[in-house]
Amino acid sequence: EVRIGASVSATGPAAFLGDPEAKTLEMLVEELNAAGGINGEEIKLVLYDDGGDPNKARTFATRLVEDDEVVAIIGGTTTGTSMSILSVTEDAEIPFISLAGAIDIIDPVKPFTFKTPHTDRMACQKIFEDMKKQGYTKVGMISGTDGFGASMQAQCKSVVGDYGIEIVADETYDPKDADMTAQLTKIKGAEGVQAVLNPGFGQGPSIVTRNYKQLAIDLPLYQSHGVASDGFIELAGADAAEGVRLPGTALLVAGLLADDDAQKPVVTTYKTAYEGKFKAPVSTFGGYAHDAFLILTDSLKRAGSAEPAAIRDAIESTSGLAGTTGSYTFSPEDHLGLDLSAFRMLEIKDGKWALVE
Amino acid sequence: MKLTPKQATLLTLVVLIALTPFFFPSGYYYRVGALIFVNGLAVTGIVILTGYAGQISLGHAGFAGIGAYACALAPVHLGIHPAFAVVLGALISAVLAWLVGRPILRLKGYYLAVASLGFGILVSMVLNNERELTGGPDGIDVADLGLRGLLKDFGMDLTNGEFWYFFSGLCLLLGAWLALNLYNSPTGRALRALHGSEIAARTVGVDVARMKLNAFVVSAVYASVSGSLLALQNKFITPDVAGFMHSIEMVTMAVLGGVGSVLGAIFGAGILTLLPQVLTVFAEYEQLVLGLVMMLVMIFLREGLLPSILRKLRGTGE
Amino acid sequence: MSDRDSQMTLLSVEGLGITFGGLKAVNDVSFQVKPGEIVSVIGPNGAGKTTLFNMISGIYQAGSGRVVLNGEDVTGMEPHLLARRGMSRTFQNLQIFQSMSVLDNAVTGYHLQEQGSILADLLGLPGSRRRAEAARDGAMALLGRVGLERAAEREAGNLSYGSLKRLEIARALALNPKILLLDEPAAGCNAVETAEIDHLIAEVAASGVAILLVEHDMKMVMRISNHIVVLDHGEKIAEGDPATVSKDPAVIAAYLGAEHADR
Amino acid sequence: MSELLQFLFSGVTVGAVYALVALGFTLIYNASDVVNFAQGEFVMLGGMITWFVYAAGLPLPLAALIAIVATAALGVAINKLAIEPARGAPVVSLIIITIGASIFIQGGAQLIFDKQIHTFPAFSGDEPLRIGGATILPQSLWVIGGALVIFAGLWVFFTRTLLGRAVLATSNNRLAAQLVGINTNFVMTLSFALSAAIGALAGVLATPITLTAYSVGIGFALKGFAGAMLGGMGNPKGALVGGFLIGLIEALTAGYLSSQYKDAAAFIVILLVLFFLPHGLFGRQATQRV
Amino acid sequence: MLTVEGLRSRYGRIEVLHGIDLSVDSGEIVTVVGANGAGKTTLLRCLSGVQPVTAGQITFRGEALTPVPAYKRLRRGLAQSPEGRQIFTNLTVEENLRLGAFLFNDDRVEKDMEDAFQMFPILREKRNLAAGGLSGGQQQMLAMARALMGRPSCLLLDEPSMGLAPIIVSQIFDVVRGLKALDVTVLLVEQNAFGALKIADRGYVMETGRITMSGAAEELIADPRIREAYLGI
Ligand SMILES: Nc1ncnc2c1ncn2[C@@H]1O[C@H](COP(=O)(O)OP(=O)(O)OP(=O)(O)O)[C@@H](O)[C@H]1O
Ligand SMILES: Nc1ncnc2c1ncn2[C@@H]1O[C@H](COP(=O)(O)OP(=O)(O)OP(=O)(O)O)[C@@H](O)[C@H]1O
Ligand SMILES: [Mg+2]
Ligand SMILES: [Mg+2]
Repeated sequence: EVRIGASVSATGPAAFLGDPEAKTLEMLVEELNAAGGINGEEIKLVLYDDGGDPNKARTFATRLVEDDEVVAIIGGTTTGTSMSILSVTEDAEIPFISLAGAIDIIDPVKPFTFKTPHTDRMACQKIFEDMKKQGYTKVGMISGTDGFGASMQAQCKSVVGDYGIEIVADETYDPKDADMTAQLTKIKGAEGVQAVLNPGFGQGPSIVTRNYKQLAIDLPLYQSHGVASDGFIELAGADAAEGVRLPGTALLVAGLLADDDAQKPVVTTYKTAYEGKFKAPVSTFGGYAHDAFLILTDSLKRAGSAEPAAIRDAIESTSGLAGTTGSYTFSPEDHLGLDLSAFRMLEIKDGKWALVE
Repeated sequence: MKLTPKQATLLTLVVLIALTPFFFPSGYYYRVGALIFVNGLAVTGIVILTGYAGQISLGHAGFAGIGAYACALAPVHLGIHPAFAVVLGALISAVLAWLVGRPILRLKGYYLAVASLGFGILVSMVLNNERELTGGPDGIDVADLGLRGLLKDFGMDLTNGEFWYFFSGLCLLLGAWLALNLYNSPTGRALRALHGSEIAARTVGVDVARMKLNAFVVSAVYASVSGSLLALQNKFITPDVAGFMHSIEMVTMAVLGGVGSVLGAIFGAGILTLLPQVLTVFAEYEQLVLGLVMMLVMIFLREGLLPSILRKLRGTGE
Repeated sequence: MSDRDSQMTLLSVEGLGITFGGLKAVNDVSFQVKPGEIVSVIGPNGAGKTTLFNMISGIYQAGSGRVVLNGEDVTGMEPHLLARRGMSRTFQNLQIFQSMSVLDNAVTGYHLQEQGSILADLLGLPGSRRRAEAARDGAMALLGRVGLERAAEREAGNLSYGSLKRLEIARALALNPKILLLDEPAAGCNAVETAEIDHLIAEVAASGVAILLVEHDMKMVMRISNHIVVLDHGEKIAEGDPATVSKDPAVIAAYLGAEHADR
Repeated sequence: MSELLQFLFSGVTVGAVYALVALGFTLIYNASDVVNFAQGEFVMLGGMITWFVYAAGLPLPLAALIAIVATAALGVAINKLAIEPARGAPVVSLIIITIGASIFIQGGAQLIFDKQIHTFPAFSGDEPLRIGGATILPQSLWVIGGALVIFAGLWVFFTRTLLGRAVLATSNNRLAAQLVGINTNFVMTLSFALSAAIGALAGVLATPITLTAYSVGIGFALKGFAGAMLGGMGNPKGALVGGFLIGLIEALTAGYLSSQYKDAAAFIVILLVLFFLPHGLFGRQATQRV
Repeated sequence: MLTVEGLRSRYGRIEVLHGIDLSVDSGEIVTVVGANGAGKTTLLRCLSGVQPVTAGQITFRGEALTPVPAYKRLRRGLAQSPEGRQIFTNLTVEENLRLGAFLFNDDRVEKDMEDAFQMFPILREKRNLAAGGLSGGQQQMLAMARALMGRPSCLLLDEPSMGLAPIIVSQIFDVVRGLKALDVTVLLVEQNAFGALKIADRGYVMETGRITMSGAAEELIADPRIREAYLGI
């Protein structure tokens, strides 16, 4: 038996992200064990719900390491919980694969810490790349004040200059807010603004999108990967969401992928299994958990041992492993394993996701 | 020999802190123990404010936040040792409590609750929004206290978990001792008196405004030190420490255990810290159980868990 | 009267007045109290007696006039500062520290004597403990004086009305006041209990404490007062020694009633 | 100018939601001196149950009705099982009990429903109304109208009916209320039922604007609580004005100062108001003679 | 009309009524006297149903009263003016009175209120003010008037003369005596034993939770033990 630990935020403010992550992990373990486990050994998943509280996450990480004696940990739905967990796992020298976005988690590189999602910075770069292609030079930004939004806001501001773009309006909203017309009105009135970017997750971006339509702002609206799920279109209303662009993963456009796309099989399999089992659409976040599990099991197989150091080395030698988020190639210097190409620019057309390229 | 309640409380705590580690199957239990002590410390402050003086605060996590971020920021920006950062945080909390307390402690009941709530929200908002300084919602690293290394030089090689268990335990003992001293002291009595009737307290010469402020400041220092210990222990801190939920948690622990007594409140901290750890098997029902426990205890064991249990025990003894 | 004038005044109320939404609850009331003297304020219900007490003891802000205590103008001073200057009182509507023990209620009266710095209290310094013990002993003795020593450890909220009245007196005495304001101390007590309180008051006055008394029990008032002030509709309508006042036709009409005059 | 108008529209939209929540607090508070922190969960349930039933295929009005009735029943249950047995407990205990109830309901909702965000169609479409260069959604008018109607109803109830006074009497002096023949248990039950129904109605009206999820309750409760306290707890007028004021302050601060600190502005205003009026804008201090 | 047999009651673990036997006939005025803490208030609280009874029987107009909840007892004709006055401090004087007549919705309410104002003119002056602002004695009058608004057939009065000016005290006793003419039965607890016994038909003496003496009012007034212990003569 090989024990794998996980601490995700299945409840609390990040439940929207953590819930599909937890479900995904449980589903995958079940599937794997049904198929005979790894190298003949059964996998046991010890899963805790940290409710998004970094303090709890740290306690659970300690518990996983000291009491449950797991060989590796997946988790950390939010950056805060990930940072808490990694200080425990680094101390204990146990591999940890984070599901959160911030670049700080793997930069600077820490020996035992990896992550599956793209960094915030990459999302910003992808968006600005597209904006630059469209010829926009002045954009407005409205972000949530939660960890995701705030981190995106900071990263976007730090890379925006590289694309010759200027942020002419920078507004925020509380994730629980019910109306963002005041902020949007302000952005609308900003001098020369050509497009608007809204990094955030949860209900905020849906409301922003609705308000955007209410105010009849006729500038292009960019969202972030934080809303990359079908739920967003439903909540914002297909009408309001029409034309919204965002950087997303292959998972959202499974049907549109070219047949020779390396990610196509894995994305389709996961989507079918998840949607069949839980009767709910897949989300990018569940995909992160999927990929973390994939990387870990792949490494376990190759390591041939359940020694944490061996697993770490195996992860670092992962190469060209196709997941739902992208194709992972790790190295001792790169614990993210993705590059910009993993992101695909998507646009909502007729209430459906469409590839821009 | 008959022990005074104060001696009994301290003895109980010493025995618990010293002996339970013998039963710990793994290092993880030290972590939980340390958390209980850190929460117990904050909750002892609530006993002074709410149990003794009858004032409600739904914003005390704000002070915990200040204590925590003092430990994160002062060593980096002021170059002082983390230990002094704890003191600095406590000082800032005290001063802030004094400034904020003066106007808001004139309010009563729910009005005081909403004002203190506002204060807590302001602090957590600053911690969230001033990203350049505080790292924003994603949190910030905290320097190492360095005491563990020092002990090592003296031949005491403790694991991180063990060190924080005993260190927080010691801090809790100190905090409990102070609070217990206060109970039967003139100040403690004055606090309990103004809890009963402010007007009568004033006519017997109690400077009600000052007394309330005293209680508020002292309890703020408790919260601040508790926040500092948490930050130092975790070596990483996020604004959650100052959030509304943490304020509620403090009050709930105190009231659930028995806000009228130090031991009771610490007991409450223990129960509520353990609860989620015990409930991991039914994680889905955690909230249901927590809510149910809160309601049931308050309904059936009104004075809080420990005092009610003790009363029952004594009742059958009679 | 001349006997009164010869002594130095402890409390002097000068033209005190207050209004509540147009109602002149107390209007231009003046009188004086000297050490060791028992001065009673009587008058019909709603005459303004309690309101007068509330202004003197700093609970209400007087609208007009002055209160002079020991030569110092203390008008509008906070009650706790007045307590420091030797003023102490009981309440018509009981103000008890309900969840504290009877003894602790009384000990609280010693607050000013036992009070130290909060730091000393937190650290449990010996001085702080000593003062607390002294206060405890004194309070116990006072409870004995009002006949509550057997209830000392009971929770105060559980006492009957009459017992609470006496507890308030004990607490007020604990301040070791120069002047004691008693608002209907005998209310809810039967004739025999009233007589006990009577004695207690006389005893306290004999030790040099000035007493200002509001009471509707005329037998008691007439028996122990040195001087009586009569209020009606907030105004002082008469003043003098018991004999004079009880014969005053205005007082009989407004307050005592014909029946009383007969007796 | 149209900018200001837009901020005001934004403010009244949000403010009306807060006002509705704040009004829900009023009844229970007036009957029992309890600030029911589970009020936000009633709002959540109003939205979630409506969505659930609507998604199951029932027409929207019927779904809304079911949600309101079910929530009212839950309110009664909370009173019977949690508030009534704890009668006379101190304020902190009551805060803990109602927060406990709130956590409990939230925990139940995430099991019965799910953890996703939901909504249902606006009552009168999504086509914004244009007024003076600014826009407002028809659903906002529904919410504002709802707040005004509930306010008027409560105002009449408390000032014009004997039953309304019996509610006030019950909280003022329960013993005396029983002695004059008031069935205080019934009064409490009624108050909880109505409060919960008002909360659920708020959820039904607001969800097309605010969206809903199992966890939205506490946010509503806090803002509604703040609004009610700003206006003076227990006074319907206070709840209405307090709720709207907070909405407006937030929108204007977001519009003219800083969207980051708009919540701060609301709380600073509350602190300032309470500094000068310790019982809120319309709250009266209880006259207590000594 | 009202009989009490073997009534026991306790606060927590402490029993304060140890078996009270007492009866009041229709149209009678009966008084209970006793020292502080004897249990008089507790007795009245048991009668009006706000204090749990641990043993014994209360029968009112031939029906067992014990299972009837407090709020229904006024409907049966039992009203109380409680110790500590217990008025609705946040409501106006008029609202207090109207709530006294909570059970009734007829023209007589106005008339009864007029009577109350007649009896205590000060209440008319203060009718629109918060009752909490009234002076102690005024509140006492309000409590009494409110109890009368409930149109009781049996009135329980707990120290109605407390805190009242002598002129009003005699007036209150006159009112109580006048109730007799209206066929209202009165159970009167008084510290002013002399005044109470003078208007009462019969009296009971209560000591630490027990009835120790009873008899016709004149007899009690004449009894030397009573004179010494309660009348202070
Ligand atoms: N806070 C207040 N608000 C409104 N009116 C008040 C207030 N305090 C006192 N009053 C009014 O002032 C008048 C005097 O009241 P006060 O209590 O002083 O009378 P009192 O002489 O003590 O009467 P009693 O003998 O009945 O105790 C009363 O008419 C009362 O209604
Ligand atoms: N809430 C309570 N809890 C516990 N004991 C109580 C409570 N109320 C009264 N008692 C006790 O019950 C006994 C009877 O009290 P009660 O109030 O009935 O006396 P009473 O005859 O009305 O006295 P008084 O003349 O002083 O009003 C007293 O010993 C009192 O201490
Ligand atoms: Mg008075
Ligand atoms: Mg009594």
